[in-house]
Amino acid sequence: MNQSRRQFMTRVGKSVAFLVAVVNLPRVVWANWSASAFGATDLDTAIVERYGNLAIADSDAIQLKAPSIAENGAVVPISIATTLAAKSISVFVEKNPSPLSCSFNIQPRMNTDVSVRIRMGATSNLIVLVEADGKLYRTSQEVKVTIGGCGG
Amino acid sequence: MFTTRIQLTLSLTVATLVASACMPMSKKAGMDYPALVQDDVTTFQAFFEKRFPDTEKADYINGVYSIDADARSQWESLEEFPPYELSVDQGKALYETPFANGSSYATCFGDGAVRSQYPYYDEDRAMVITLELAINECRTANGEKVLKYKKGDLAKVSAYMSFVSRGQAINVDVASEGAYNAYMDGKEFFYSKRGQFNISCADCHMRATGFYLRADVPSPGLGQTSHFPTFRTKWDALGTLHRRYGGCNENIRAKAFPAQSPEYRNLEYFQTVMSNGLVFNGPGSRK
Amino acid sequence: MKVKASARNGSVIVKTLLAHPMETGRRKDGDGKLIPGHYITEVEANHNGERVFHCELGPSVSKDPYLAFSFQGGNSGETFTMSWVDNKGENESTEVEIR
Amino acid sequence: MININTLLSSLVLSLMLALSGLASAAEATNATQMIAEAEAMNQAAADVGFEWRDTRSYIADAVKALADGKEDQAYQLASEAYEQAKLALIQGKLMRENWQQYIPL
Repeated sequence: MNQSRRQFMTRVGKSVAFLVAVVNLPRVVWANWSASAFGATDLDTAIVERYGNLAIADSDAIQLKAPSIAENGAVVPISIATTLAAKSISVFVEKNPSPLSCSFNIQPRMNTDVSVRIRMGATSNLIVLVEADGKLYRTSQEVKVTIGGCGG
Repeated sequence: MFTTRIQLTLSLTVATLVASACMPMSKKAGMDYPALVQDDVTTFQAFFEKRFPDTEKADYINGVYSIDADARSQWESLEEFPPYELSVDQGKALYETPFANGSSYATCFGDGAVRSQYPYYDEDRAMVITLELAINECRTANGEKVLKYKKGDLAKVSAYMSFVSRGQAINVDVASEGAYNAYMDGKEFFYSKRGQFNISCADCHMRATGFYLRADVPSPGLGQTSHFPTFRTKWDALGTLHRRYGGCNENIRAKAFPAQSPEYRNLEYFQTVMSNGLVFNGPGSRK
Repeated sequence: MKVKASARNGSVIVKTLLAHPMETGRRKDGDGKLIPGHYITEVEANHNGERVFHCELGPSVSKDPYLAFSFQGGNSGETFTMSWVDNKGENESTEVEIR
Repeated sequence: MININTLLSSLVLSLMLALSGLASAAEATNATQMIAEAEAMNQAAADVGFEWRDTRSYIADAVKALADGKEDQAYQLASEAYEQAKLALIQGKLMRENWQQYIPL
């Protein structure tokens, strides 16, 4: 979790080597970040802030790949794929201080298959909501987070 | 709080006391050391073959990920952009930077792809030489200060050298009496229970490997030295094998030995011999 | 920013690691003072003037965020841009070649 | 409840102690002496390479408690350190002689 400013700048500097070019784009117009949803401190509020009161139904058309026991709660790799005509995909961690972790807004040419690494403060349910056809489809999985072990 | 009195008693059984009376003493002159050691290697590796019939022998270099699919998929995801990548680059820069006297690591190690030459038993000095020790000796021979053995620049240089040596075969010779004695010291260390928990290396990494020890699956003892230095998520940095040894010892509540102490060098020697036939694949990334 | 992009079966598969501290705003420094939150809020990719990826992140995404996704169209040798912006308005854009 | 294993184990322990020539329990009557005995015993354990992780900090805590005038606490902490060190020494001697018995092959 520790990363000094200097390290950070070194990384940024280094990453330049990986680029074809760093370009000066016209300032990207950013969509509105869902501040109230990310700021919510409980799951229900986070869902309502993000999606309003859309109906939620469990779905097996969402494939969530996540570890059953996280090697490290600071880096929990997850992958989500769905055959639903998704408009957006959101990841919630029930017991995190702010449950909404990230939200993918599916673009016309974007495939509904994404991976991300998230933080989990404690053993918790991981909930994925897929917004499609004006409804929410849900899948969830428990991920165990342990601390203080010998590390294998 | 004051309960240590009974903690040892479980394993100190009458049987061992009786058995101790009939222990043969080994180490006689004119012994076929390579054959003795090869027997040990065969038995050791067969133990893991039997425990994990589905694991390919060559895969043990991947540690616990060779036997734990859930952990493996997390690790593979991490290796998409390996966390040690930056350290290897920094190690390369350090490797190529000349010392004050104009020579450099390359003066000692050429292109650096020498991982498989270590550890070895130095007959003249009657001691095991590890890669990390050799790196510091290269420095002192060129008038540079020694580096700390557990992390930082030394680990980075070692990581770079391991990286350019990836795929080199592990094939440590134990050909002389001196080498065999060092090997036996390491072997004794590996199998001796120590610390307040009265646990040996073998207890976790042979007996308990593949099972959960609280929330962790201890890695198999086979292949453990192939992938160091290792970037541990827990450390958020690179660390050497001897740093890990120290951490293991503290976990069983034994006082750790210093990095590059004779105890840990001999342990590294023994463990690397046990992995003969595998390949070096450092640096690694682990939890 | 490190990006690997390869064209496969009509899609471009993208894996990216954004160097960023992702401070949660809940961590304390050595003196016990809260370190202010500092995290990426949005990431997007544009190909041929069209947005092909957009993601909103919160502070509970891991340090040095890793994202993998894919989009249709796009051929080997072409380029697209990856961009992120954080809660302090810092941002970075990169042109990436598809392999 | 005492089971047979525990009984046998304590028998072995006392036997080992007797054999090791360290049969005497600590004879310290005050904290200062107890600390000295703990230190000596811990050094003996360290000499065979089997010192435990926390023994030294118990001794350090005992020294501190004594300096703070907490004689009883100091004595207790030093006793704990002494017991740890004694077991560590037994462990070390036992392993030095019998480690081959513990190879799980």
